[in-house]
Amino acid sequence: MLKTFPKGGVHPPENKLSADKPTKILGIPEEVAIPLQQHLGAPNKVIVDKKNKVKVGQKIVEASGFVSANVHSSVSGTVTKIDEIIDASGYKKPAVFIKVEGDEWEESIDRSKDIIKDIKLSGEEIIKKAAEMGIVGLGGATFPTHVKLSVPKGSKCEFLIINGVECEPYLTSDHRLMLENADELIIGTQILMKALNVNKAFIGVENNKQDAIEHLNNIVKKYTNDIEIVPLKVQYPQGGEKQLIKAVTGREVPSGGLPIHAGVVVQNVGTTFAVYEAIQKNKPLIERIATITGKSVKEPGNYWFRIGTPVNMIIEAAGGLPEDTGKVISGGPMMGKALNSLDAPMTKGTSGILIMQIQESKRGNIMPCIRCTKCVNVCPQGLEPYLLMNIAEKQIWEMAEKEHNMDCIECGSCSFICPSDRPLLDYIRFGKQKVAAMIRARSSK
Amino acid sequence: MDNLIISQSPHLHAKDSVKKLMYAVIIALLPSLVLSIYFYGIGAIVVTAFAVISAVAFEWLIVKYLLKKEPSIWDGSAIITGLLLAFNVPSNLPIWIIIIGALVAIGIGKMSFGGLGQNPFNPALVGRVFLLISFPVQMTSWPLPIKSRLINWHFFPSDPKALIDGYTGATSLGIMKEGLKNQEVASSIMEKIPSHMQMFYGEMGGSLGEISALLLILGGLYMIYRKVISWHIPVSTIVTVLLFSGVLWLINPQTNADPLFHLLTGGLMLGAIFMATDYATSPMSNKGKLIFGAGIGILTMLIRVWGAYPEGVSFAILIMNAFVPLINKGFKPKLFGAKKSK
Amino acid sequence: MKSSLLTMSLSLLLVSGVSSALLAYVYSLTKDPIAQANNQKKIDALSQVLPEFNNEPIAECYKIPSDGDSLTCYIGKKDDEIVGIAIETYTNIAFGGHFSVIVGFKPDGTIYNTMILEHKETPGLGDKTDKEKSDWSNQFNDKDPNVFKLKVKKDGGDVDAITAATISSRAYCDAVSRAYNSFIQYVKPTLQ
Amino acid sequence: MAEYILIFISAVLVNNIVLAKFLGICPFIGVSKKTSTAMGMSAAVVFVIVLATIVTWLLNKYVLVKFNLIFLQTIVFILVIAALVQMVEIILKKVSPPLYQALGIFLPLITTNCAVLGVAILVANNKDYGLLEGTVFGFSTAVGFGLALIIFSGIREQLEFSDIPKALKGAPIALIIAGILALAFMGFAGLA
Amino acid sequence: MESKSKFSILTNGILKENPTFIMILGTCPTLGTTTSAFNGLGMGVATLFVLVMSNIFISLLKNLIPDKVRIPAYIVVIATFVTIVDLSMNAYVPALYKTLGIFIPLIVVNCIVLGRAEAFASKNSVLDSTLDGIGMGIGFTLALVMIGGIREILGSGKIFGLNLHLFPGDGILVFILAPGGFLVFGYLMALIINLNKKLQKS
Amino acid sequence: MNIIVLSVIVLGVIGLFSGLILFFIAQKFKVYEDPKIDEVEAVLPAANCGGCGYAGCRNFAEACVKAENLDSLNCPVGGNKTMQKVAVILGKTVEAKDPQIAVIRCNGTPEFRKRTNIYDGATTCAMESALYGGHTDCQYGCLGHGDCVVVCKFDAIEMDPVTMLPVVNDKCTACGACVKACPKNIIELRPKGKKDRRIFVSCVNKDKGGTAKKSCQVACIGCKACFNVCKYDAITIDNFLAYIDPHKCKLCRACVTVCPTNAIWELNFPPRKIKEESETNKEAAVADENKNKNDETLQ
Amino acid sequence: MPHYFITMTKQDTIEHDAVIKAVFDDYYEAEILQIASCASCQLKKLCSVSDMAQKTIIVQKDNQKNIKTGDNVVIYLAQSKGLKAVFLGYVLPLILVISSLFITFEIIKNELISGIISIVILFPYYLILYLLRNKIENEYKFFIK
Ligand SMILES: Cc1cc2nc3c(=O)[nH]c(=O)nc-3n(C[C@H](O)[C@H](O)[C@H](O)COP(=O)(O)O)c2cc1C
Ligand SMILES: Cc1cc2nc3c(=O)[nH]c(=O)nc-3n(C[C@H](O)[C@H](O)[C@H](O)COP(=O)(O)O)c2cc1C
Ligand SMILES: Cc1cc2nc3c(=O)[nH]c(=O)nc-3n(C[C@H](O)[C@H](O)[C@H](O)COP(=O)(O)O)c2cc1C
Ligand SMILES: Cc1cc2nc3c(=O)[nH]c(=O)nc-3n(C[C@H](O)[C@H](O)[C@H](O)CO)c2cc1C
Ligand code: SF4
Ligand code: SF4
Ligand code: SF4
Ligand code: SF4
Ligand code: FES
Repeated sequence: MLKTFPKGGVHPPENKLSADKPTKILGIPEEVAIPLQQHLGAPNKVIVDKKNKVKVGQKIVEASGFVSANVHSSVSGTVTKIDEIIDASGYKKPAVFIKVEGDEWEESIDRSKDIIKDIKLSGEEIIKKAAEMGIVGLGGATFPTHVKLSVPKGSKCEFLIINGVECEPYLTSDHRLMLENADELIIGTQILMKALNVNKAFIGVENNKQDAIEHLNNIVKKYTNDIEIVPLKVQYPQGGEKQLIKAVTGREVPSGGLPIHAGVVVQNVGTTFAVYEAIQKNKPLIERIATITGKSVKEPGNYWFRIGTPVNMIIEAAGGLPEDTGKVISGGPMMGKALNSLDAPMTKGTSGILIMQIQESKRGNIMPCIRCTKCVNVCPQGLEPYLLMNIAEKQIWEMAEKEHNMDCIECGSCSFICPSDRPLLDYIRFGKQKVAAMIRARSSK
Repeated sequence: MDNLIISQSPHLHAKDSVKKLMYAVIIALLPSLVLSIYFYGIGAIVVTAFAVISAVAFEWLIVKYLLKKEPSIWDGSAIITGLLLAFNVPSNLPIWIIIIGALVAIGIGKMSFGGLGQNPFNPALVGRVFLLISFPVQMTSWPLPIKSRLINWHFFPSDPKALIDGYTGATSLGIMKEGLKNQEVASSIMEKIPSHMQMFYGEMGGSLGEISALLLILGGLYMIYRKVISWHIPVSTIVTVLLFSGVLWLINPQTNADPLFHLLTGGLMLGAIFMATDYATSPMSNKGKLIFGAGIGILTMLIRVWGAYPEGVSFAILIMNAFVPLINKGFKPKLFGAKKSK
Repeated sequence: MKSSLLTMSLSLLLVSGVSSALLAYVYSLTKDPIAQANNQKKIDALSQVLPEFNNEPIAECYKIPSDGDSLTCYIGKKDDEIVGIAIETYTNIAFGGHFSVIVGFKPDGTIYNTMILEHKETPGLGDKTDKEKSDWSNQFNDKDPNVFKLKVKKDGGDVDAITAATISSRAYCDAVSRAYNSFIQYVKPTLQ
Repeated sequence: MAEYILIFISAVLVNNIVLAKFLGICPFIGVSKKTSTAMGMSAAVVFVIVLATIVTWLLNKYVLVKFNLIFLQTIVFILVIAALVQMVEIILKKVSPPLYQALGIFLPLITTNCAVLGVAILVANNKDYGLLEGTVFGFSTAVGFGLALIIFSGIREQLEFSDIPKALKGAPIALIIAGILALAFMGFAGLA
Repeated sequence: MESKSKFSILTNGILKENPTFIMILGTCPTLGTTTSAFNGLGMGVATLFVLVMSNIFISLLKNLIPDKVRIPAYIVVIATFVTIVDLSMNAYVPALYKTLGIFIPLIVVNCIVLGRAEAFASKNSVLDSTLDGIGMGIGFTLALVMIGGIREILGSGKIFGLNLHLFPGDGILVFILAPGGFLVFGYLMALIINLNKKLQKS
Repeated sequence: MNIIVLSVIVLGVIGLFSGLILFFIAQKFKVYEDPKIDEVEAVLPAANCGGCGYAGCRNFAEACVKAENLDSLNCPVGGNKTMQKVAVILGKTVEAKDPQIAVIRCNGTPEFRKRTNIYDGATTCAMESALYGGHTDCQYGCLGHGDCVVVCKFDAIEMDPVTMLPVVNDKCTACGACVKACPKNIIELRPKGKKDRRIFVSCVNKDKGGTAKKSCQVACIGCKACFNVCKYDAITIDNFLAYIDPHKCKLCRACVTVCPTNAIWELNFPPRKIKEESETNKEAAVADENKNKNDETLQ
Repeated sequence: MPHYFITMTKQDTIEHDAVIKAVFDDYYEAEILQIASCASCQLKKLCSVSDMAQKTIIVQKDNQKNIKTGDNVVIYLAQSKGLKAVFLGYVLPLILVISSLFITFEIIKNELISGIISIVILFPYYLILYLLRNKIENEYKFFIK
């Protein structure tokens, strides 16, 4: 029996169309728009001005607090303006616009392909450097990595889990990374272990990536015995960190708590790779892999792209926007955000661009809840989504809180499964916003 | 493509729909219907047809003219209600009674609460119990199963007695209850009623859809396979009845029917598999479902053994329906990461 | 009016005093009619189940034993000759548990008439045992329980049960035979 | 003992005060949608009904019947019950103000209409009931009331989220649910 | 309080503030005594009598009774009339008395009676109070007769004992049993509330 | 013993006893409820809408009775008339407040504000706005699902099926429910104005002029034309958005015509006379004239 | 702010709507609002014979909230406490009454006396409650939600 989490979950069709497409490098656009804020946390301040010249890797936006991350220029050229652009959030957000001129890198960055195995820095230095290099979680939430690595007093981290699950249908960027950069990944893991001061790490990989599991197993042997590759049952949302922790270690993150409360830190493989490059190669987080995929996409593939590249570009690289496009999604089909503008810049959090056909992307008519309990059964968090939606419709927020709506991880399993096509998660999110506001108001009183 | 579609995640959707689920239930019910036509003849067809047609028609009329909304009757739920109502009545029920039943089931049992999924009580059972109490004579004279007989069915029986003599008789449960009340010994009563095997495949008198445990179980397995229902409610109901009657039987096999008899007779299988599992009126968590099933089992046996009615499944389910909100409150699914109870 | 303890007590006393006096008065007015009304039903019943009589059976009633319990027995006389004996009997096996029946016997032991006094049977079903609802109970008339078996046909007797109300029918038979047993044992001998 | 169990089953399930006897319907319909409150109220009702039953039974037998004043039953009972309930309140308040406060939110006394007086009269006038049977009956009836109340509060809580037709919202749907519940409870017929 | 015409006082209770359907008072007798139109009528009239008499007397006594013992005094007055009804019905209409059973003494706690005493009779003239009592009583009676009538027709195919031969058998039994009472009352109430709303709008 | 005497004694004793208990308790527990509360409640509209800031009309009545003066209390539904009645009952004075009405500050009909994508989610404004800026390029504009319509207890807002914008009618009581409901903060309560006449900027777009104009042809682009033309300092411009202070505005209508995007609305004014002859030229002329005058006065 | 920052304090409570009647130095006095159907009833003040008392409740002061007289608030009590109150207030005395009735009747076989005893037994019960009042005092505190 493969390991998995105990309750709930769904199995949407995997459609990993680009799994066997080696990563390519996407060209550099003429102009990039680098949003000031590409992480979960406090807002940032810009440290460049209009008309300034910048190099690749130069810091252009500075973190304004601990839970915040630096942003570096991904191209070289001239800052044209600091203006608003619609990003994946669907709202206009401030961004630094840079006109590309050449490809001139900061000298400190080691651009060679050599693999550097020695970890020279101490744990604290690693964390500091990760912060400096603007590393944030690439698994989705873009939470500043240095914060996660700074284990708060009173808690102890016992395990590191590297999240190579990639349970989202369609997406393959983590898969390709594990195949193509396994060495760096293992070293990155060791770096993280050092930073966290743990001596056991797991790399969780879903069983549909047999090649990656084998490859990693082979590579890891060369380095250490402290890193274990854990094959996991194919079950969405295996990659959700609470589920992953439960599946790998059997521990449960307490309701309302953080992974660290279970003695675990989870990092995505992309993050781990970025940490490797930051620590060993001095390279800030300026590029990452994204999958461009979709049933009608001519050439699905995986591309390294520079942060700030407009979505249009990667679509062009894959053969252009198909005729029957209904939705363009940043991320996977289960958790990604539908884009309302193809000019939106791709950011640190963009793990893929999914182009869905019209008929695939239209939602069904909302029918009344028939109380079939399917949503209850698939909720990995043990919630009652039908009830949370009802409560949100009636706007009884106290009750929503009592029914633990804040525990929802927004995996979307419930909306996926509902035979009545109820927009459960839409309402639950709405409720979460309201309850969060309520709780905030309460605690600030 | 100028205008992108925007909506919140998830952007994928499972292929299930209410319609598909409902039609799966209908498919699961069909074998029993066929068998009942075989044993009860044209009456079974007529009663079923009228039940289904009038249930659907009433739903359409009520939605259109009373609630003034767009009717969406083809979700199939009204068809199930009609079918199950028909399954719960004798096959010789006069048309006008079955039409009243459908009106009550749909009008009172379902639409008064806002329609699909909102009703706290099982509509078909509301209709059935309403009829049972209103027309006890017609509702308790069951035709005997006669292989491939055809026309035995009266449109407007002027004299209800005509229904009883000759080709109608009491159900096995009725005979058993009557007999035990008259201090007869269970084993000797068993001789007057169909054998366990006959009961299992369905050659016995009773409501038109309840007779064949075999086909009902098959239907249930099909629904479990199609993930229409989960096993919890049927299994816990059946196991509870088995335990309850088993204990009684072990205490005194002379004054109590054997457990298998209780399983195979009456509407137990139909109720446990098709009616207790009705989504709208059963609990949401698996724990709750087990308790719900156990409650149905216990109440059924209480009524069968000590009550006035020979059969209690309908009542038991309706009563447990009333407890569902409380069960839902008391037995929630386990919250991920819930603190260990102190 | 201003409230003080005095006015309050006074007015309360006054109100209750007046009303109780009024009630007592009304009570004394209605006392007899009520008693009569309560008897009336029985008198009506007696005149139904007994041949014509001209005594006052209620005044002359007495108790006879029956299985550790007792039944009330009324003697109907016409010009001092016993024309019939009514026995108020009951059953506990009815659908609604208990009901009471009055059975009138001719001195020779044949049933003259029967009538249900009080019952809790289901309207439309068991209540057909009631004379007002159906003439089902007339089948007992002029039957001699010695030959006419007081059991429903299903149980091997001679009584036609009410459709789908065998329980009530059986209970009725039970009540009647209870009366008959006591009649044979305790009343009949005294008639000779 | 068996006798008391029968009374209990009969009063709770078979002849449920609300669903079969039609008493105490106002509070039943108007009751809170919160199950926890319904539970508290039920406890209050049980207590009040038992007290009232005992007191009125004693008064009835040792004053009213003794002095042949049955006709004062209604008036005496209502006054005594009202006073009694208030007395419990006031004693509680004096004895333990915080407890009194905590109970305050269960609004016990709103339920003292029909049900309490009805049970008192039923018990007092039932010739078969002694004090003990009467008390058990009162207790069981109140438990039946509580059961109905709690079931009902649950259903109403759930119905908050249903899309009840506008015309039926409020009291009408409550009555309809009560009707279906009564239908379901008819299944208990014959249990006791 | 605005002064109202005598006519409006009288008609107030019949629809606009119908005690049964609009104010939802006295539900127990409404359900318990309406197995037939005649029983409903009987109960209605009994209540009407108590209402009118207690309204008259309380209106008369309103200046005599100290405010603080008002409620107990009213109860005594009302209970007196209830007992009078009880006794007289027992004496003169014993059959009806038997079917109405416990609901006669329970008129005492019927909110309509005490409610009108407190809300209307204790503040208004004797004439107005009488009219109010009559109006409310008629409203209550009409409601009971309606419910009773419907239940009788549906339940036994009769109205006031007259067989209408609607059904091949006896009728839809449920309606003369407890569940039918709830159902008829529920649906009828919905109907009347809506009618009332429409009337008030127009 | 005579039954009458007996019953008088028994009932007298019991009646007195229980009556006194009841009295005693009534006295102990009696909460004094000012009868004025009832009176006040009677004159209130009984809408229980909460527009006054209290849970219901009765709570408001209680507050009125308790309050020392009525200045801070207002029932928007009943308006001055009702408050006057309340004041009379309570023997207090109340100052007349300007009656208010809700106005919709969005002008962007589909004709002027092109849809740029198709929203396929739960049809409430609150939820669409939680997802993204909106189905047009204007992030500020009305989403048109009518959250405001739903919350209005007075049927005072309807959704215009053509413009897809809500329209407020004169049933509006200024209860403010819609203001709270609108996630885009489009609705504002403004004084009703003399003869029901009002002038306001029907736009809340804070984008720069160009961006605003691109996303919606009738957006306020912050061009200051109105600011310049207003003689009464009623107009302020912040974040490229003009706002007309209703208390300073004298309803001269000067600004309306100068607005290049027609973002300023005038309601319930008689039609302009000049307009009938020829349109834009004259209007422009008038505007110019005004502008000139304004310049002069400024200098 | 993401929700991780928010500490959750959840507890099952019994809640009730109330209006603040008065504010004192260290507590409020709140009046319970009658349940919905009663609150809207015109006859609520006289509805049932005995139910005239409005309940006034002492609520713990919460200095962080700015609460004034006339505010509508939700007050709450921990559910376990509420059920305990029900137990002390109704269930325990009920058990006492019924058991003393049965026991005394078993012993003396006299309905009048055992009936009276069963009622009278409440007085010592309440006396005990009275003696324990300080213990009970601290448990039943209402808070503002
Ligand atoms: C439903 C759900 C599914 C997720 N799936 C994945 C996944 O497949 N792969 C992944 O790396 N992170 C996934 N995540 C994010 C992880 O929970 C977690 O945030 C991440 O692994 C932390 O690493 P990071 O900080 O390096 O991004 C998922 C999160 C949720 C809520
Ligand atoms: C205030 C705060 C503190 C956090 N502290 C830790 C931490 O100490 N250890 C940790 O592993 N993750 C920590 N996280 C990160 C989250 O648990 C989570 O990994 C991150 O938000 C990404 O989640 P996702 O990608 O699953 O959605 C913290 C997050 C926040 C908001
Ligand atoms: C609502 C209802 C009420 C019933 N009431 C009675 C009754 O009063 N008396 C009776 O004998 N049977 C009554 N029965 C019928 C019995 O349950 C049972 O069917 C019958 O006694 C035995 O059937 P049989 O007479 O056809 O042999 C009632 C049935 C129902 C459904
Ligand atoms: C598994 C299953 C069982 C059902 N059982 C019933 C039933 O017993 N009675 C009924 O009226 N409808 C039944 N339905 C149909 C439908 O759910 C029912 O009409 C709803 O109660 C209407 O809200 C069933 C549907 C499903 C999927
Ligand atoms: S409620 Fe939240 S956690 Fe549960 S299935 Fe739905 S989205 Fe996932
Ligand atoms: S899956 Fe959909 S229909 Fe089923 S219970 Fe959940 S919300 Fe209701
Ligand atoms: S339009 Fe707005 S302010 Fe006016 S009444 Fe409606 S909700 Fe209240
Ligand atoms: S005004 Fe606001 S609430 Fe009303 S429809 Fe527009 S966006 Fe929605
Ligand atoms: S009449 Fe209101 S409770 Fe009975």
